[in-house]
Amino acid sequence: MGYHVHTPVFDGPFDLLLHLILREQVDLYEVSLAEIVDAYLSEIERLEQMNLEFSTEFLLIAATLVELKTRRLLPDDGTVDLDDELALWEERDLLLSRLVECKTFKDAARVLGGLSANAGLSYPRHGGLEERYLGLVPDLLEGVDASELRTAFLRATAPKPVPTVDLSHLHAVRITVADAVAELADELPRAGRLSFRELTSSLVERLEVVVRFLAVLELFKQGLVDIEQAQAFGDIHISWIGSTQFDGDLELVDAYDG
Amino acid sequence: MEDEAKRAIEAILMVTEHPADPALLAQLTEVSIDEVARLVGELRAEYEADNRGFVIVEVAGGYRFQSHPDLAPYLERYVLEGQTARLSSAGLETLAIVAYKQPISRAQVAAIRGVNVDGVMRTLEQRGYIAQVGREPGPGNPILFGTTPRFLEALGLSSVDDLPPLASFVPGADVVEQLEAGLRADAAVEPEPEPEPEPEPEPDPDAHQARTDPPDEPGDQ
Amino acid sequence: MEDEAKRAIEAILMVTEHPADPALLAQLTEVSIDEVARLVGELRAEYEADNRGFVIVEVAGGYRFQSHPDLAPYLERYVLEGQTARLSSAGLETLAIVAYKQPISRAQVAAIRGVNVDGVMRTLEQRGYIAQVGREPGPGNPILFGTTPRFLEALGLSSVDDLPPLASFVPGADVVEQLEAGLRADAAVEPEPEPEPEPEPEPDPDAHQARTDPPDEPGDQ
Repeated sequence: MGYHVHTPVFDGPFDLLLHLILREQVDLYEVSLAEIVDAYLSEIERLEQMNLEFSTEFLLIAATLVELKTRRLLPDDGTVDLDDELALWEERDLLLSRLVECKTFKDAARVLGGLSANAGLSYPRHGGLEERYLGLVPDLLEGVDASELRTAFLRATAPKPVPTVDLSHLHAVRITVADAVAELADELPRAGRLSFRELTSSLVERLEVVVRFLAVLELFKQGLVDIEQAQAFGDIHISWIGSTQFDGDLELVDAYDG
Repeated sequence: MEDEAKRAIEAILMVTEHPADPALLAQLTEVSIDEVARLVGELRAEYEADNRGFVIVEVAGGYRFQSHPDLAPYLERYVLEGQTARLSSAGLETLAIVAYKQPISRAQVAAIRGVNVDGVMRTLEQRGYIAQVGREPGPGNPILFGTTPRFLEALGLSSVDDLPPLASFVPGADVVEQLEAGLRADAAVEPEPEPEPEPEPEPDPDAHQARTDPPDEPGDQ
Repeated sequence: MEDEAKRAIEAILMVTEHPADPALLAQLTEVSIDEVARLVGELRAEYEADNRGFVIVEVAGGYRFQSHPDLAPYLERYVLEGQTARLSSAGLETLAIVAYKQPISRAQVAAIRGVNVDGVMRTLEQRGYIAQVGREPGPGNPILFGTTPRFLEALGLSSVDDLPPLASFVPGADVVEQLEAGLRADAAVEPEPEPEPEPEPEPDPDAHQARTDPPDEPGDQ
């Protein structure tokens, strides 16, 4: 399935998803994240400067896609817990309703923009009293003295409360990939060979599993572990092939927890 | 005397700084509010028949004079100062959410947009399009925002009730189905039971009429 | 095209806040100054024939719309019944900023207040408390505002220097330095200093020039 990212359309947190699903009609799970990232980077280069909002929204989209894709990549032998399955559909429904809501407001915004453009063609009269009536106007400063003016000035110039960034809508990241790499680097040399299932058996949160999976990939990238999977959907086995002492560079671990 | 009231309305609209409340015009000219509306209607018709360079419009709940839209090119050259920069699409989307969901907190807007909206909200507040209208009773007492008369003026609307109904923008069943199909794509690969499809939202026949035709609308193919 | 120029003149006069210079009207509508005068004459005759409630007058070397003199009773009622008789707190704050920071542009006032101030500034100007006092040399040459004799009169002050000093609350860096130096000097001589230099008021004519305008100048459309 042909897939092209026309990056100037990254215009909202769900735009990419909307495009993927509506225009390109691709299977979300066949989307190559690498291609998206490449297109994104070349767009950044073209813009020659970082646009924070653009980047933030991109990262959010990418994170959403990673989360969805990871679910597919997680070990699955067909005996999925019914509760998990329901939770997955619930999440998907939630995502769907957000996509619909997002699209609704996008279209509404477009119409409001049109209204505003039309209204902008006319310029309002603000009039104001003619001099001959000014004498009739009650003095607005009646009863105001100079000290009140001073108070008003101090009130107006008082430092405003610093706006805080609201992160409540983001996932709370409990563990970083770097932490997980360090944990695995401690555990694997002692255990020798473990299945991913065993590695993650103690974990409760899906996000923690995802983080640990990324950590395994990171160790693989650094040539410290070997990964084998005997059959599709079968267990993934991880073997430590590095020296007994972890000599990988934690500094090289990308910060996924942005 | 009808003619006198009509002329008085013209005269008062000449000096008002903000859109003039019909009730005030009625009080000053000693006719009913309905009569004010009728007289303004007559004035509008006369200006149009005479091909005048100005019009009377009803915005933000009042009447005001403004230049005829087709003379915008002359006014653009004249009114250099105080022109408002156009809103970004992020700004417009945020404004649309506040307009339709007001009163609404920053966190609620962020939840819909899926990103932090602090900067955009601050810009909209500085431009005077939205304002703090109260506080939510819940924990933390978040500030609630709503649109301002200035927003109505900017869009040429008399009240928020004149906004096109939000229901007309809800994507049609076809679009929702496509969205869902995209999310469900893995179901085809995995040996999972096909779940019953989402009930589609009411297919609104007006939905497509109401929507302006954007250059790259992803929804319609 | 004659009709177009005439309509454009009507539109510009409808929007202008100050009497419009015939030369500027001529330039904008691309006709001669004589032609502008002739067209304005036609408009006046039409308004009179139609018994409109407004007229075009020539004041201060320019044209503007105003209410028809024979409707004065309605305008007087409007002034007495339809106007707010007290300055809002937003109005007072804006006036205070202009008073202490003059000369200052609209954008600079808006930057301090954090919201659009066009409407408030217009009211203050029309009520004769502030006036245009010049133009900033920078890009766009924004208009600079200052307070008027009427303002001083209303507050019972003989000059802006009589405004209560702000500095006891916000000493400038130079004042603090002086104070410190004084303390140190005194400490060297005797251990009980009593430095109470009256800090000078903050308004500093250079401060305004130095400040840059906010990135997007809020304003009317």
